[in-house]
Amino acid sequence: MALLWIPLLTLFGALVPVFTTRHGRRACTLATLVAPLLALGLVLAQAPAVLDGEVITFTLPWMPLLGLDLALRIDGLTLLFALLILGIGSLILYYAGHYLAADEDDGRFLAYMMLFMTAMIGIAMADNLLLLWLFWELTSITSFLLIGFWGHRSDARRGARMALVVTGAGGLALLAGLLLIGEAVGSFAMGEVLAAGDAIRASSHYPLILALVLFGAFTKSAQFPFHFWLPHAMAAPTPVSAFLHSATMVKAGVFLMARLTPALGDSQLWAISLSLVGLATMLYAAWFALLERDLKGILAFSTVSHLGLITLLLGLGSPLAIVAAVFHIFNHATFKAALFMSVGIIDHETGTRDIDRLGALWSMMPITGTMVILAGSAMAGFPPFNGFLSKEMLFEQSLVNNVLGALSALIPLLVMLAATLSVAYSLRLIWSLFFAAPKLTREQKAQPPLKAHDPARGMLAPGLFLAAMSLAVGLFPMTLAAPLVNAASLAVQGDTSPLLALSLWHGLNLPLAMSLVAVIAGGLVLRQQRRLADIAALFPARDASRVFEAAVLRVIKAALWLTMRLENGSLQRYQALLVLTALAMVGVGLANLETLTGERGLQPLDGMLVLGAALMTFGAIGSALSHRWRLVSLLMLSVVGLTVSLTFVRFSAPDLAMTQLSVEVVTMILLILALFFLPQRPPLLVSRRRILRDLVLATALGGVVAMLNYALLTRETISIADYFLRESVPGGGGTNVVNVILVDFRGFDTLGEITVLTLAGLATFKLLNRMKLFMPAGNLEGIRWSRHRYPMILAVVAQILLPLALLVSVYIFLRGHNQPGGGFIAGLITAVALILQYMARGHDWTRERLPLSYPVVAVSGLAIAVATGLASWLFGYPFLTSAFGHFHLPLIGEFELASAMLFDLGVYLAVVGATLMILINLGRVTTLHRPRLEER
Amino acid sequence: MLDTALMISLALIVLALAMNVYRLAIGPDIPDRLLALDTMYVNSIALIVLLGLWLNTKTYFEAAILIAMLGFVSTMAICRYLLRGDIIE
Amino acid sequence: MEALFSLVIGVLTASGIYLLLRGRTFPVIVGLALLSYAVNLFLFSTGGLNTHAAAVIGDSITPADPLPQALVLTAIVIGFAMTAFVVILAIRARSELGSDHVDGQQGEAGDSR
Amino acid sequence: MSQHLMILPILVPLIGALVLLLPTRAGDPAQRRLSVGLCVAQLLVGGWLFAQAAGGELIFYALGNWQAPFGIVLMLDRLSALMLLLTAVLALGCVMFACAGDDTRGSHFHGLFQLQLVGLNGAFLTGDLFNLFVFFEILLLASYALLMHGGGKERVGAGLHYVILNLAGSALFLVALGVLYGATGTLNMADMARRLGAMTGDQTALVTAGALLLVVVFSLKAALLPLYFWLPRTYSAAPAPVAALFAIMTKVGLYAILRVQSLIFVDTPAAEAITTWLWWSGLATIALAGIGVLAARDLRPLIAYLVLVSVGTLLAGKSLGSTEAVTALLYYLPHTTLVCGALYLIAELIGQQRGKAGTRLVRARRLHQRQLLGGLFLVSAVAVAGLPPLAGALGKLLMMQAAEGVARLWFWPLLLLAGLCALIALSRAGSVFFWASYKGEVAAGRVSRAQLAGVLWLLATAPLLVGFSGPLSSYTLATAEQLADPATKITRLFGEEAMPATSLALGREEETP
Amino acid sequence: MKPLGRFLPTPTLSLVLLVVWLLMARSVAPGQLLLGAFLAVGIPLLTRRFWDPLPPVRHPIKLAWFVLVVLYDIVKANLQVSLLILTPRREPHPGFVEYPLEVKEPLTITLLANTITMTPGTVSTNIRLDRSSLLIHVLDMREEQALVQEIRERYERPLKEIFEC
Amino acid sequence: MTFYVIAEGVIAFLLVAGGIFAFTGSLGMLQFKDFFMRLHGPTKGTTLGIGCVLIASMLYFTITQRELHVQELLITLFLFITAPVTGHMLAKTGLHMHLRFLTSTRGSVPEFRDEDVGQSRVARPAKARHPWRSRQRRRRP
Repeated sequence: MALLWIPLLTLFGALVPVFTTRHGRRACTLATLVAPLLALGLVLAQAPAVLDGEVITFTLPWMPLLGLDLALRIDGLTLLFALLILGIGSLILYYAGHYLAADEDDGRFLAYMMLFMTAMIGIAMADNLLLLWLFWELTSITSFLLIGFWGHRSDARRGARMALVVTGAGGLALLAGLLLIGEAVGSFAMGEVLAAGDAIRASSHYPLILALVLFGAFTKSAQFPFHFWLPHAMAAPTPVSAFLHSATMVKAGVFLMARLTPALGDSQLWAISLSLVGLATMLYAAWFALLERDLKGILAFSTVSHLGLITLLLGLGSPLAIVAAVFHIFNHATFKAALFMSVGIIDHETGTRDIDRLGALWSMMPITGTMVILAGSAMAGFPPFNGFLSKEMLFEQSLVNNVLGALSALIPLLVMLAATLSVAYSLRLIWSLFFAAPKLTREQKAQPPLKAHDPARGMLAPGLFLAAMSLAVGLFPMTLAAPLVNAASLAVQGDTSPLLALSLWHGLNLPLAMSLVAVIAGGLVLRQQRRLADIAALFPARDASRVFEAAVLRVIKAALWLTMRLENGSLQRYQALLVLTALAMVGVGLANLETLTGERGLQPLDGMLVLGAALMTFGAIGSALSHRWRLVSLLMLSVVGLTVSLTFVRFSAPDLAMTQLSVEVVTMILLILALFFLPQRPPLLVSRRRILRDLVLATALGGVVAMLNYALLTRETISIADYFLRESVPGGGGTNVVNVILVDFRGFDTLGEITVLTLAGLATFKLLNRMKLFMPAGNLEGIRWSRHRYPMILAVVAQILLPLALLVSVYIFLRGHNQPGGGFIAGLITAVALILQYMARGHDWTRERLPLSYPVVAVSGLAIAVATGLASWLFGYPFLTSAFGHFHLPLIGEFELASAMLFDLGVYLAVVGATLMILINLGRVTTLHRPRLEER
Repeated sequence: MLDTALMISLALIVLALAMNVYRLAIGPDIPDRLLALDTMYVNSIALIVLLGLWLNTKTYFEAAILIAMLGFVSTMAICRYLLRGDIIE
Repeated sequence: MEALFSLVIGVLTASGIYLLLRGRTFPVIVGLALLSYAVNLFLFSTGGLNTHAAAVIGDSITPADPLPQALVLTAIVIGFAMTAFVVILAIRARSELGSDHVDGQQGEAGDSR
Repeated sequence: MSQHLMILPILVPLIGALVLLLPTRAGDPAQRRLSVGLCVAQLLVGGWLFAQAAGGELIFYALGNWQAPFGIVLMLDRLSALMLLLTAVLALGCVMFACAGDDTRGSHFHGLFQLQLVGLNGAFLTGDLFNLFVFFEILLLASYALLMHGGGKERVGAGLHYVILNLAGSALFLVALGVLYGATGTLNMADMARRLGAMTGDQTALVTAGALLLVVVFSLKAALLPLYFWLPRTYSAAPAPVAALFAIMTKVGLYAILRVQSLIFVDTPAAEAITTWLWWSGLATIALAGIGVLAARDLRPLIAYLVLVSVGTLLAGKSLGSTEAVTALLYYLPHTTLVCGALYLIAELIGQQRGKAGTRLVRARRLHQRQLLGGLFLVSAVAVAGLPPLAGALGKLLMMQAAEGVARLWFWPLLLLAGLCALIALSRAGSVFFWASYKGEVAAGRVSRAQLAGVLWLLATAPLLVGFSGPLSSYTLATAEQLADPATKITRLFGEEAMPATSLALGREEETP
Repeated sequence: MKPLGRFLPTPTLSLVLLVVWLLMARSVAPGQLLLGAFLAVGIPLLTRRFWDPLPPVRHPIKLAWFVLVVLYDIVKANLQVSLLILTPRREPHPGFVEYPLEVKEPLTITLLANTITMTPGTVSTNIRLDRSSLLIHVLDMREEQALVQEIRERYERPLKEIFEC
Repeated sequence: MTFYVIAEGVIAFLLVAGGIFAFTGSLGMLQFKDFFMRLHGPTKGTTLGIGCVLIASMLYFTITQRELHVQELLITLFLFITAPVTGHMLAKTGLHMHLRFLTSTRGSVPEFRDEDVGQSRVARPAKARHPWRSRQRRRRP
């Protein structure tokens, strides 16, 4: 349980600064420090056991399906990292409290730092690969926030994004790798994975796993060629750099490699890739560190270089090399953090980080100077600093390796070269900052000379502590570092780790000589630094970051191009695609059809059918061909509509025929209304090829649909129809089975249908709101509108028809259950009769006489239907259960009442309301606009 | 006899419909086409009634009523459109 | 007869699709209407093509399958609702976009040719 | 009463909508209260149903007391319960957000919103294919109307495309229904399944054609590759609460595919073809939508593409076929739906405070509430990009784990690259919105309490889904298992002798009052 | 008539409705009668506001006679027109005639116009805005004045008598 | 028995007559030279034709089913109400739209036209195809 508290403490710690920021900077910093220090205490409490070689674990099942557990562990490696993260982290938090400018949002900053710390601690402690990945990605996100903390600066934004993208991409690759590992092992638990090294290496995916995992690790650790994000990340506030690039973020990659060494290591591939990448990174970065002018840039490149060194050591893979690697992780963290902090101080005090502008600072800021000298010497690998120890070990290991076969001999030489460069840039840092005179350009000379002094103690203390630490470790390695390092390397390489003696003096041996050579050569190189820089300037630097940014930009551009090409905003294309897809899919189905004509015999033709077919074909093709003569097209459409209803008559569907007819009329009116507002004869704009394409598509889909239909028509099926025919009278109380289905068997569909209708009414209402309209002054031929506003004869006929139509609709409604008819058709008849009034007499006149709110009519219709359905609950039956009965009244005789009729009444009202809502609203819009037109 | 008469009548109506369609197709003006369409509506009443006679049923009779009652509404609408532009003022 | 029926449905569908692929809103609407006729007939025909077989008990000896008829009725109504909506949307689009092109971009300029 | 509980997700919003549609003045607080109350009620009902379904029990509700396959039967299994609950959660957030003032920009917002929920809930509950069509139409028409809420050029233009395409889709839907009814003679899904089982030869070929056509229609709704081009523009144009609700619209298509394929076309040749289609077009959708994410120059289309990525992921995942895959996608689904919804709301908030620049990815004035919005954006971006620690990452992990063999070769890289694209695009967007601002006056407008409540409600689900990932994933596992076992549904509905020949006799047993 | 006026504002219409109802219902069962009566009373009440005040029928017998005359004319007219159509060699002489109206009520004008349309080779085409005259298209015009006279005598006068005075 | 024969004869006659009337109505529509003449066919011939068929139907059902079938009267009623109105409105429209008529037509119409339309045309025909544009153009001065 204590283990769980460590990340939890830091997580909750992230909240502390948010709430304490209003109490002042100092209080906030101190309060924030509580959590990591407590966590550190918890870690230290576990330390003795861990140092004895124990592995402490804690598991809480989280998502067993995924193999993800909330599993934490502390072993040597974790201990090392936890101490670095929490220890150095606390120091940096303290430092940050002094570093930030007074007006900056320290609460947010510290919160981000704490979040990041949580993520890091999580990586170090994860006892489950997936959990590790979760935290891994979290570090990417939080580092994005930290690097971009000064988001108003464009370099900060760029740096942050680059870091996120590169490490995020690495993280995604890592995920793939980890999943593959998990599959090879059968578990994501760290213990099992680490123990299953052989299984993984034997897996056929091993190279892939390795590539993916290493990609993740290399991007995180800024290994060549993914190093470029790190220098750009220097746009962050210095405490961030100090934390991220000394002890944490970049170390995560190294940590991962170290952590997975038992699982993935011990293979040729591993050794070669690690050592080659490590070497290349080490050299490349060291060279750039020497040329860099920005102080933080120098440190960034040196970080990269040192990470390369560690990678190389891990690649060499021998027990001692691993010890060296672990030791160097520790060493690098201490001196690099100190260096970053001092650079931060210099930046803070002088306002610049340009190494050429700075110089001779010793007299002004001696304490800072001391700090830099101590830490810088450690970085250069001077005795008696800790850097020296690990470097000696590296030299030693480089001499005994044989990873590269015949080329292995090159390694010591290259390592020495790197060491030389490292000495050179370390010395450059110390020398040019504190002792040499600034190399100023003319304009810079014109500016007043820099004035600086050592900052407050709070800002100095953490750095000094760390610098002193690196000296102390160098002096007393056995006491201060050996147990930890041993425990850590034990964790890295299983139980074969030799207990190592660390000491400053190894005697006169080859590594010592190599060190000496490196120091001397380093000095020489430094003297030639100017010249080297000039030489380097001859070759225009192809900065990888530029390449990367250009690549991202190009990808985005390409993406934009492609997207615009695909989504050209043309509905015609989208529809063509829909048609094409449908065609392809149905084609697949039809391709399996053996014979088109099924077993059912064909019925004979007669003249009426031929006529009907001819009419429909004529209408359909006619309206397609005349689509530019819109009114004609509409008339043709009307022919189709009429013929469809005749077809329904012919094939025994009277209800459908009636519905179709009345819907036809209403649709017609609607379309004519539309015609008024749309251009009547638009130009032909499309190409012949487009027309041909459309024709082909249309014909193909038409053909396919016809084939489907034909195949269906000629086949027998047993449908559920018989049931309806049988149950209609006893169960539904009506002889018109279609109507009984509509209001009873499938009344729910009908409820949905009238909902749709009502919705359509409301939706059109919405659309017509505040609509501006185009209104022609004359018709197609250029003739002004007639002045006969309301033709008299029409008005009289409308007047006569209204009561008759109402009577008919009542009749149709009442007979619906037993004979063709029903609420729907009745509703449409009523609606049409009313619309005729509107047409004959105009909106205002009719409105005055019919003060009904159509939405209310429609909604109440729907409400009646629902209420009818609900009523069945009272009797304990499901929604919409119908009831009917035959009653006998004297004088009137027998008659039938059914709840379905009430439902049908709802349908009727909804239809009337919705239809009128749609048409009248549209009509009303024109009424509002018409007067303007009349004026002229 | 009745059957023959029915068939003759049907044939005549079918021919009438065909002629309507022809007029609808050739125009030349919108009112001509409209007239043709309206005549089609009226003729189809006859068609439905004859079908009813043929099948000896009155099930489809209401469809004929509907055509008689509503068919002219769309013709009116188009007339109004041609005369006044918008059909509901 | 079946073949003729299918053929007509095919022609209706094809005309509808052709119109649907036009660039102006009005033909598209007409195309949708045609398509819905085709679809309704299609759906209707799944109950078989029967003459003198109205699904009214006592009216015909072998009534047709009433279910497709009920479905088509629902489909007609829904189709009407949708047509109504799209018609008014087209008007609105012309009012907002200044053109009756479905993509709204061709503008009135296209009309003057 | 409890036996009627199942139909409440349809009736509650329907009745509520009827009340809401009565004329009142816009922005009536009573109306808002009612609307929120209705959503809460649906949430409660959804929760109750979820709890019931979690036990593995299948519940049927025969409307009008007509037994299947003759009447319409609602069916509640784990999948529909999950979708119902998800809808209710999403809807509540959207409504709360809308109450801040979006609802007054046009008429009838709340009523239409509830009707949209009627459509959604109905589609999730119904066990009848034609009824599914009806509910699709309800939800579509409501969505058209909601899309137009507030009007404006962009909306109308986008709406026209959306509407016309969907109308064409509806026509195809009917054709497919016709084919299926014509070939099987029934509309009830379970009944259809059982009749298909006894079918041979040419009839199956017809059914395959119908099934594939059906899937084309659902793919249009779900926005799969050749059919998704309408989505970015439409979703970007929609008013924020509506766009947020639309996050579930694509999932309706997915649901329908899932339902149809797992219940009806289980072992038919159609199933195979559907799988192939879903696989390739799902993958292509991921790829192109990922590219679209990169290309987006405005936050709203960006989110739309993210929705598409999730659609592609889900459907490609679906076609992996295994129970694990279905488990994974069902786990991923709620998360991505809710987060995309939240993201639309946040985009609206950002747009509000950036003045003219809106949500375009250009420098603009500083946001008034940068901290708040930045925080919200960060959380939602992390969630939607599938980064830890939120459920998106877990969902994606599950999906990846479910891919096996060769499938993995396509699925993994695409999924990961799409994630990377999202990462790049979202980090760009975030840095533009919250870091790269002009100095000078701060844009006006504050996030109202209702808006914040809506966003937080949706966003809060992200950590919750992580926290309860264990139980949830075991629920989705159970769901997947239930889906993989259509036979139980059929026997539960029709009794033991589930052979097609006897089916016609079944109807005799029930009685009507 | 007066007390009935409230419930039966237009008895003629009500009667027509009742008859139509019984026609449709195809039965004179008491139930249908009752229902028909209810509707015959209810629908006019509902639609009363849509009716411009109509002139009452003053001479029902004349109306019946008029109807018979018109029916006869229709048949006659049709035979004539059919003959005209079926014998294409005979060229008809079409023409427009302006017919000055004497009747002023909308209903009577409408009835007149309709009658003209239905009968011998004439179609009413337009009515002046001030209702002063009617434009008639004649299919085969011999004598303009005779036609006007015929219409006046045969149709307009009876109509005027029936409705207007 | 003879009753039935006679009835059958009457019905058959009515059917054929109806068919012929309807046919001539449509034929007239096809044949005549100008719109106004074409109008005469359908308004009269077809209407009467349908009337005949309806009467035939009425008789047939009344006789075969031995009960009074007079529903057809309803259709006739509607038809007689609507058909002349259609004819009138169509003629009005034709007049309004300046449809050409035979040069031999006697009488004149311009006066009516002027009253109906006001001015003769809105604009030049070429422009008038796009009334929305022409309208905007005119607004400018």
